[in-house]
This record gives sequence, structure tokens and C-alpha cells, in this order.
Amino acid sequence: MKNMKKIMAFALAAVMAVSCLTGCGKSESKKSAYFIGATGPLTGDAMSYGVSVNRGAQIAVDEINEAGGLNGVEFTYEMKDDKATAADASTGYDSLYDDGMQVSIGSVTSASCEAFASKAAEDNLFFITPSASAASVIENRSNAFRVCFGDPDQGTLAAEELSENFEKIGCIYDTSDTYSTGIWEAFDEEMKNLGTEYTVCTFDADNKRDFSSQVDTLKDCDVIFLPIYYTEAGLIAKACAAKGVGAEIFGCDGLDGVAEQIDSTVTNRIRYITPFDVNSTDEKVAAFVSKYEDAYGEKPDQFAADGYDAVYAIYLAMDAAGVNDVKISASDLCDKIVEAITDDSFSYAGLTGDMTWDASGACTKVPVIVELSN
Amino acid sequence: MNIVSGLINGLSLGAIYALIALGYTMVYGIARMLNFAHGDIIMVGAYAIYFAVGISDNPVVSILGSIVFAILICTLMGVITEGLAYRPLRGASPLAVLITAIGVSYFLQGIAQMAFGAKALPITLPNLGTIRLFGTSISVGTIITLILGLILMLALTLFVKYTRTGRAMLAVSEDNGAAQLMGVNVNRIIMLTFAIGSALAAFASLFYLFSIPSVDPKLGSMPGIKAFAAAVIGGIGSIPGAVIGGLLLGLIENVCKTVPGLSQYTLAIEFGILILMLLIRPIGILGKKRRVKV
Amino acid sequence: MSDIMLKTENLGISFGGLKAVDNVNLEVKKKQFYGLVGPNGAGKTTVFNILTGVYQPTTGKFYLDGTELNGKSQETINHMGIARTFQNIRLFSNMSVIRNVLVGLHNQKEFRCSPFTSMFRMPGHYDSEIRMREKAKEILRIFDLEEERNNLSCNLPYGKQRKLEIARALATNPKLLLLDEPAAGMNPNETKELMDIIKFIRDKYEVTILLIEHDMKFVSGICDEITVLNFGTVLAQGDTKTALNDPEVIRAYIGG
Amino acid sequence: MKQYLKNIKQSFKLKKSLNYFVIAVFLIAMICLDAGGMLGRSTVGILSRIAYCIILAVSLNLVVGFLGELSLGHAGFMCVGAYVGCFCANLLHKSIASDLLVLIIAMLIGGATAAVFGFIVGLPALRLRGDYLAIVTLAFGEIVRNIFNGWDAFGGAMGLSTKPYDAHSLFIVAFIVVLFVLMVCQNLIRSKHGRAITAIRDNEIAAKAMGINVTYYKLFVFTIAAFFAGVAGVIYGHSVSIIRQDYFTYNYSIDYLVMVVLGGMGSMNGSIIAASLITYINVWLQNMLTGDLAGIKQPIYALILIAVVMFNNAPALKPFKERFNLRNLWDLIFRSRRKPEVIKDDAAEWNRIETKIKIDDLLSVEVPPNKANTPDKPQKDGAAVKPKKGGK
Repeated sequence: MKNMKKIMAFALAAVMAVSCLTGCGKSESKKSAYFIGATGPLTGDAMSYGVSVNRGAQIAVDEINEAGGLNGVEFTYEMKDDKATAADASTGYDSLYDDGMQVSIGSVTSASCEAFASKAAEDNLFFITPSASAASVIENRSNAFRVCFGDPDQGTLAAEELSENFEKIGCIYDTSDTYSTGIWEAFDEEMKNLGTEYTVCTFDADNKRDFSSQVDTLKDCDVIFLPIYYTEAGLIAKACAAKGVGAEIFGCDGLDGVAEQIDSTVTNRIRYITPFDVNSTDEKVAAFVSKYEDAYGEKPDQFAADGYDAVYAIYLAMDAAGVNDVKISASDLCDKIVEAITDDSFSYAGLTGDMTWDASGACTKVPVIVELSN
Repeated sequence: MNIVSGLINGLSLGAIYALIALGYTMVYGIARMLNFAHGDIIMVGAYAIYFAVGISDNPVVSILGSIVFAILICTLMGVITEGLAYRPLRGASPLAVLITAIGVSYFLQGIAQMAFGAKALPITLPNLGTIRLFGTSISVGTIITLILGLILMLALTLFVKYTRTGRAMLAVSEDNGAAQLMGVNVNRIIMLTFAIGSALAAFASLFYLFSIPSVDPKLGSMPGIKAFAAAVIGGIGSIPGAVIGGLLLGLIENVCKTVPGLSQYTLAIEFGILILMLLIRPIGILGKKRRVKV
Repeated sequence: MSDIMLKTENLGISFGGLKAVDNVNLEVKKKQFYGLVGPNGAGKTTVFNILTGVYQPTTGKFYLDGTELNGKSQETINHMGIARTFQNIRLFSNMSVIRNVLVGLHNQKEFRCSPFTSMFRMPGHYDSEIRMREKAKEILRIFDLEEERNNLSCNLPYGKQRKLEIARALATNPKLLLLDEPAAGMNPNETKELMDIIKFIRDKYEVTILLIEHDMKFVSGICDEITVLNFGTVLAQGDTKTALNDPEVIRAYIGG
Repeated sequence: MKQYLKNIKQSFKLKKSLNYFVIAVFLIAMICLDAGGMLGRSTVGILSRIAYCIILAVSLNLVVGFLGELSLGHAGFMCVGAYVGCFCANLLHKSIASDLLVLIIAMLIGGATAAVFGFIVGLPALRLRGDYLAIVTLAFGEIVRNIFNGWDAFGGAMGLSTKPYDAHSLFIVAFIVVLFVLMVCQNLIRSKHGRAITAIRDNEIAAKAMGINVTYYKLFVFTIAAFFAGVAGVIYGHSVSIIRQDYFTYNYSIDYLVMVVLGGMGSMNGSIIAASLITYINVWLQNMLTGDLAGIKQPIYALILIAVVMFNNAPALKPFKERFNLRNLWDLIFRSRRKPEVIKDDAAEWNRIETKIKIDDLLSVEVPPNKANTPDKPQKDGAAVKPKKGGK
């Protein structure tokens, strides 16, 4: 039995070598269309964000291809699963690069987008991330752009808003999440400049379900600032209702989708900064919402909208730059897009507001504070 | 944050961990295996409750209905996993059983993720309101968790000690072969153990949803590991040990969460205490040392 | 003191109130065959476990060749020169015959080499390895187990496993060899062969032998002096013939 | 010196060092392909990932397969190695130009720190066994991960950003380290210290009686295994531009344990084959199943895992396996009757290797005190008597 294993060892090592080779042989076949790549968490805890961005982007790509693509040339789009970890984001990038990726909408979560960005910088590949809001992702990288707000802008805006109209302010943020810590740091800094006091509580990835103790500590605040995602925000809202805490709940774009999480028991007033209001009357948004609902049977959230806008931003920038050669290399395409997108005349009225970009890659758009009607 | 509400919250969280830990201890003591997938039975129970809670709007009926449905589903799931995954491996090396249990746990999570999506589904349990007790408001759900939890544990202890099947379970745990010689149908007993363990897990999932009203595929993994730690602290295999270990862990977790500075390191502290406990008394609080005959 | 190999002074141990061994005094001279006899549960194996450091005695002391060994760990006691076999054979089942003996040779001074020399295959590794194999083969030759040296020890027949366990204990180069029922489950000619081998070892390796045995023919054939234990206390001591004919011993054995 | 060379030649057996050649040939083939530009960037990435997974599997095999102690904290050592090693690398990059030198120094520092933690985790191993040790090592992994996550010097929640090593040469360095690790582990196993370690696995009490210093060897094996896990962590750290604690959770420790267990606990070759295959299949599945399909990867992986373990271990399948297995097929094809086979001992079979995880010496179910074994008084109708006051 034992020498059988040795012979098997030989055979398997050879098989491995061969399969590695075939692995890289198939990159040339997809050259007949522009290839947009992306990575995002399609499994694991952050799966719902990855799936939303992926679906939003897919709808945009289908729309563009139906309308004839970029003067006759279609787009192909693919998102690799990166389980929101840096390691899988870089393997995903390599595999997309081998498949001939020319332009990309980056990664969904900040940490994997950091890994994606450092690889993209080497190849000077243009990417515009729909949702990685950490400031460091686009810092001094000419090829890195973003559709959503940066963490710092939301933090400062929230600080101004709250310190004007509230005395006793509380805050709960997630120490294990880059989006949450990013916003809180800017918020904390701005609150210090404005000299307003506030009490802060935290939680982390391993116990983000039971918030009874945090709510107890902040039970006599007028407002609780929640720079976190809608799942935990929903739980906190219900914990407040259960404990009879009437404070207002104020959040950022991560709170979009909290409506489904809460029930009739929650009577607190809920407001949050968001670029995308799912039931806004704008006909472009309404069309997207209905198309999304037909395709996937649930209302789109802000991540889907960002994914949609990212694809359209690429399409419009390539159109403005007059790109027509399908075989264009990633870095030439990047230079063309960057030049077009940072041009003052370029702006895109997307689902998440009217957007313009500057050389730093950050997106300037008018934030809107939405109140939840319940 | 007065002491009483901290204590009650801690104990009710502890009751949840204790109920899950009981499942681990019974299966370990009697079937001599570590059922890593036990944590995911809670997730199955949670989804069962999610679908059953809407059957009627009067709160008592809907809760009773959902718990009965959850017990049914969990017991069924427990028996199926035992039958398909663990029975063929009886007598195989314990490590093989451990890996299979891990496989079952991944499988249950994967299926739930495919069927119900990974997004956390909100669940609206009928709100039982809060009552004022010792000067602070405690939600009725927490009180029920505590009381019903303790009753269940007492019932289980009595069952194992005073009923015939209970004693048969003890016999199987003492010496599998000898019990078989005495005419005890070991397969039936082990299946029964899984059934009881899973039924308790169904209760645990209901109480869990009282304090944390949201359901997702990963719901069961962290409480499962913590409950296993509680079972080991209490002395793996000993039923009262699991209860004490669970309550202790619930209290520790609640204390860590309330102190703002500590909440970041709750998990590190809990596992730290577990390691210290095991170094000082390796067989756990109530475990009985078995002298190996040289 | 010089010719006493093993001396115990009112050795005793109690497990939670139950006195398993009480007030046992032994004196075993060098190169002597000494028997420890008694009905089942008399505490014979417990005495062995105390002498090898598995249990710590609650009362009394024991000396090997003059040095006190109370409270020492099993490893140090083995290094001082006490080796043992077990009542139910405890061989390294997944290792071949020669490897079991090589494990016995592990701590000998002449084969000393640090793990790092072995990891990087420095000269020290090869020297000690080759010499160890020679010594192991030599020991196996005595027990005529050399042909099966590459078979797994669990594949050996029962008699050969017993012999391998003695060979392995001998490999640790002991001054005192404790044999726990070496002839248990052996047929007459295997027992005869075992007696010859034990005698041969005693002469070749000048080792003192203390053995537990129920087979009276084996005991009277081989032991110079014996101690009879009953319920943990010494019933009779001294020359084999007189002790075995002592009325107390006969009554204890035949019972009633 | 001449004698030394003669000794080496004499003790050299092709069959024993076959795996060095297989890996060396594989590496050379890959280098040529890469030089010829045939290898895409993702293949190069997969190669370095396979390399550090082999190191992790081989080092874990030392602990689980040879020492017989179950460790679920291997990703914790890798976490320590990655964070500390790459932190030093970031500092060293300022002063030392050549990346290779920085990588080597970082590997040593990362490995050494992980080894210290290996020693610390080894201490409980002296007293605990089986499932108790599994939970302690798992707890250790979670604690380390939790601490590094909150530590701002190491980048806090965002993670530690590092300077990635050039992908095309990282896998060469990684495979050379694999060869080094393999040589060290196999030399250790095939020496008197290896025999002592396997003796502890087979029968700790007998090993103690033979004078083997069990404490020394347990701590030694845990430290060496942690050192190599730390080195693997540094290699991982250099293959990505940012290190976050979410890559070191206990699920990854379980993956490495699965590689060791499926590969065969006593065999190094088994670990190598299992590590490379499982890693390759994982990455391949991940690249193939994009979009909404990604969800089905986890159940498939779980089913394959259960099926393989079931096939390897279910006692009921034993007769089936006796008749239909590769060897009979081989004999059928080549009609060669082989002599009764001497089973080599260091590659122990699954079930014969009673791992130290025998649970009975830890069992602690309440046994009623001796009052219970006084004979129960028979009741009038002979019904089963309820014990008067048995303890619980």
C-alpha cells in the first residue's frame, strides 16, 4: 500500500503541473468585448453587500449592451468572490488580469479594495470602487476612483449636524470594521474642534448581536450616532425600543436598508445620510428599482445603486474619451479614462446624485439626509 | 447599569449557553464524540421559528406554535445527521468523527446560505414588554429564558437519573460494549441523545431570538464554540457541569460587555479564563478524574 | 550497603483511605533473583508502580544502590537504572521490533546527540545511529527476534511480544530489571526458554531481577528469595522454599 | 570527513527521499515555464499559496500525526508570524535594499516569535489531551487574532499594509523554504528523536518508563511546528499588500487540520499532496464560480470532505475496500503477485494510529458513589427498584 502512495505522489505532482498550465491558457478567448472585472464578498459574513453590488453592476452592463454598447462594442462583466479578505482579493485580481481585464469597479469592501488597489497601481489599471469608502484606498493613486462618500466627509457632516441641534449625544461604532472606524475617527475629530462632549460605546465582529449593555449605557442621550451597517443598526433600534429608550437614531449611508430590519415596536426617529433613496420619485431611480425587483424579487439597496453608477461612470468616461479600439491595453485605457473623468465638463447624473470627480479620485456629490417614515 | 439588570442579563445569556452546552455534554458523554455541528442546529431552529412565528397574531399561540415547530425540525435534523453522518463512523478514530462533524457544520451553513440568502432576516417576535424589577426594566423574554431554562435543565437531570432510558444512557456512556451486552439498544439510545440535545437547542434558539431578533446562516457558529467552552469548563460529560459552565460564561460575557474599555476584548477574556481554568483543573469544575490503570 | 541493590523502608501508599500497600520492607542483593508473590490484588503491581515513579508513596522510602529515589519522575528513575515491563503488554504498536528496542536505547550516554544534529544530519547523527542499530541487533539476537526486526511489533505472536518487552527494558541498560508476570500466558516450553534467557541476561549484563509471577514452578525454579504479599502487607519473606511452605502463605493462597 | 560522506551514501535510500525530487522537478519546471512567460499571474499566485499551505500542513503533521496531539490553533501561530515578520520587514525595507535579505530576516524573526508562542501553547499540552487541548489551542488562536485586531501599532482594524514581494520570484523562495522545511521535518522523524516522538504518540506511559523526557519532546515539537507556521505566515504576508486578522480565524486552522487528516496523519507525502490539491481546488472553484454561483462552493466542499472521511474510515466499508482497491487493480493489470508486504511503520494507517485522543481517560460522567453498589432490596413485585438516594 505504501509504495502505491509514492507512485500516486508522482502522478498527482504531474497532474498539478499540467493543470496549472491549462489554468493560464484560456485568457485570449474573450477579446471581442471590453472586460470589466471586480471582486467582492459573494460568500461569508459580508455576502449581502457583494451580491447587491454585483447585481446592480450586472443590470447596468445589460442595459448598456442592449443600447448597443460603446459604438457597437459590448461589455463583459465578472465578479470574483473574495470573501472580504485581502488574500482572496489579490488572487481574484490575478485571475481577472489573466482573463484579460481592462478596466474594473474594484472591490466592494475597503480591506480587499486596499489589496486590489495596490495590484492595480502596478499595472496602472483604472478602477472606480462603488463602496470601499476608506480614505487610504484612493490616496495618492492616480488610477483609483470612488463612487460613494469617503468615510471622513460623512463623519464631519454628522458631527456638524448633531452638535448643532442636540445636547446629550451618544455613539456606538464597530471597532473591527474599517468603514465604521473610518467615519468615527473623522466624527471624533470634528466633535473635538466643535468642543461638544459625547459618550461612546463599541462592539466588534465577534459580538455584534447583543447590544443590551451598550443601549443601557446611552439610555438618557437625545440622539445616538450609528456609523455602522443596517443589520446591527436594526438590532440596536429594537434594543432601544425593548428598553424604552426614545433617543433619535442618526446614521450614515450604511444605514440604508434599516427599514426592513425594524418592526412596529420601534418608535424612535431614524435619520441617515444617504445618496440613494429607494422610494425617491426620480424616474431614473424608479426605473432601476422596478428592473431590480423584477430580476431579483427584492428592493435594491444603496450598494446596488453604487454598483450601477460605477459601471455607467466607466461607460460614460470611455465614451467621452472616444475609446474605440477593443484591444486597448489596461494602462492606455486608464490614462484615457482618467483624463476624461477628471475633466471639469464631465459629470454624471446617476442614481446616487449628480457626481463629478477630481484628480484625487474622490467623488463630490450632494449628500441628502433622509428621514425614515414609519 | 445597576447590578441587578447586569446579573439578570448575564444569567439569561448563560441559560442559553447552558442549554447548548447540555447538548454538547450529553452527546460527548454518551456517544463519545464532539458534535461540532451542534451550534448549527440552533440556526436551523431559528429559521424554523422565523417561518412559524407568523401563523397567528395572538402572541401566546404564535410562540407556542413556533417552539413546537422548531423542536420538531431540530430533533429531526439532529436524528438525520446522527443517522447519516455519525452512525456509519461508529468505532472509527475520534478524529475522523470530528472532521465529519466539521463537514456537517459547513454543509448546514452552506445550505442555509443558499436557501435563505446570507442577509440577516429580521424577525418580529411578539413583544412581551418589559416589567420593572428591583428598580430597573427587564424584558419579559429574558425572565422567561432564565426560568424556563433552569426548569429544562432540572427536568433533564431528573430524567437521566430516575427514568429507565435515562439510566440506559448512563450505562452506554459508562461502557458502550457492556451496555450492549445488557440488552440496551445502543443505536436507539444514541439517537435519543441527539434528539434530546437538538430539542434543547430549539429552546436555546427561541431564547436567543428573544434577545437578538435576527436570523442568519452564521447565527450558530460563535455561540456553539462558546457553549462548547462552557461544557469543557463545567467538566465535559457532566450535566450539572454544563449548566454551571454555561451560566458562568454568560455572566463573564455580560460583565465584559458593560465595561466600555473591555468590550473590544470580550472574546479574548472569555477564552483566556477558559485556558486558565483548564490549566488549574483540567477536568473542569465537576468532571471526575478517571485514574488510568497502568 | 554495598551488595544491596534495592532497599525499601516501610513503603506504603493509600488511595483515599484504602491502604493498597502498607509497611513493605524489601532487601534485594546485587545480581539476585528476587520474587514478589501473592494473590491477585495483593498490591504487587502497585509496589512496581511506586518503584518506577508512576505513583508517589505516602509513607516510607526506597533506595537503589544507596541513592534515595523518593519523589523522582519516571524518567529520572529510569536513568538511575530501574527498567520495567508491564502486566498488560505496552509495546509501541505502530513501530517495528527494532525501533522498539532503539527507543529503549534512547538515553544511553554513548548515543547522545542533540535534535539539531539529527535535523541537519551532522556527523554525530550518523555515528550514534549506526552504533545504536548494532547494539539493538545484538540484544535482539539474544532473544532470537532478529529476523522479525522489521515487522510491526503488534504483528508478533504473544510469546515474542513478551520477549520484545523484556529486550526493550534491557536496552535501557538497567541495574534493576522489574518483570511484571513475564511468563503469563506462556506454554511450558516457552516458560522454560524464558527462564534460560533471564538467567543468561543476569550473567551477561550483571543485572538484578525482581519479578512478579503466579506460576509457582517458574518462581521456585528461578528465584533465590521471595516476599509474599497479601492485602498490601508482607506475609512471609526469605528463601523461596521456606517461604512457600510457610502455613500462613498456603492458607492465604488456598484460602478458606 | 570521508567516513561522514560514506555514512551519507550508505544511508541514502531513493524511496525515502523521493518527495524531494518530485518537488524539485516541479519547481524547476515552473521556473522554466515562468521564464518563458507561459505562467499567468494567477498561477504564480496560486503556487506561492500552495507552498505556504504545504509548510503549514507538514508542520501541523508533526504535532497531530507524529506527536498525536490535536492542535486547532495553527492559524494563530501563522497570524503571529505574519504580523510580527511583516512589521519588521516594513522597518527593514528602509535600511536594507535587497528584498530577498529582508524577506529572510523577516521569516526568521516571525518564525522565532511564533516559536515563543508555540512554547507557551505547548505548556498546557503537557497536562491536557484530546478535545481539551483542541479547545485550548483554538482559544489561543482566537485570542491572538483578537489582540492584533485591536492593536493600532499593527494597523488596527484596517490591517497592516506591507510591501508585497515580486510575485514571480516569491514562489521560488517559497518552494525552497518548503524543501528546507521538509528536509528538517523528515530528518527529525527519521532519527532517534523522531522515534521518541512517535513512542509518545503510541504509548506515553511506556515511553516515560523507557526514560524518554516527554515534557521536553512535547514542548520541542510544538515550538518547531510554531516556528514553521510563523515562517509560512511571513511568506503569506509578502504575497498580499495588507494583512488582516480575518485570514487567521479558527476556520482556517480547521482547513489545515483537514489537509493533514485527509493526507494521512503519519505521512509527510500525504500532507504535501493533500495541501496542494485542496488549496488548488479551493482557488480553482473560487475562480470558476463567479456571481450568484459562488454560494454553492461551501456545501460542495463540505460534501467532498464528509465523503472522503467516510470512505477512509467507516468500518462498514472495510470489506468493500479490501476487494476493490488500487493494489488489486494494479495486480490484475500486471498479474504480478507481490511478496507479503512489510508495512513501513512511519506512514501509519488511519485507524491503526489510535491517536492520543482516547476519550475514556478524560470521561467524567457522574458515577454514583459506592453507596449505590450495595445490593438493592428486591421489592415485593420484583419491579425495578428505584435507587434509594444515588448521588448525581
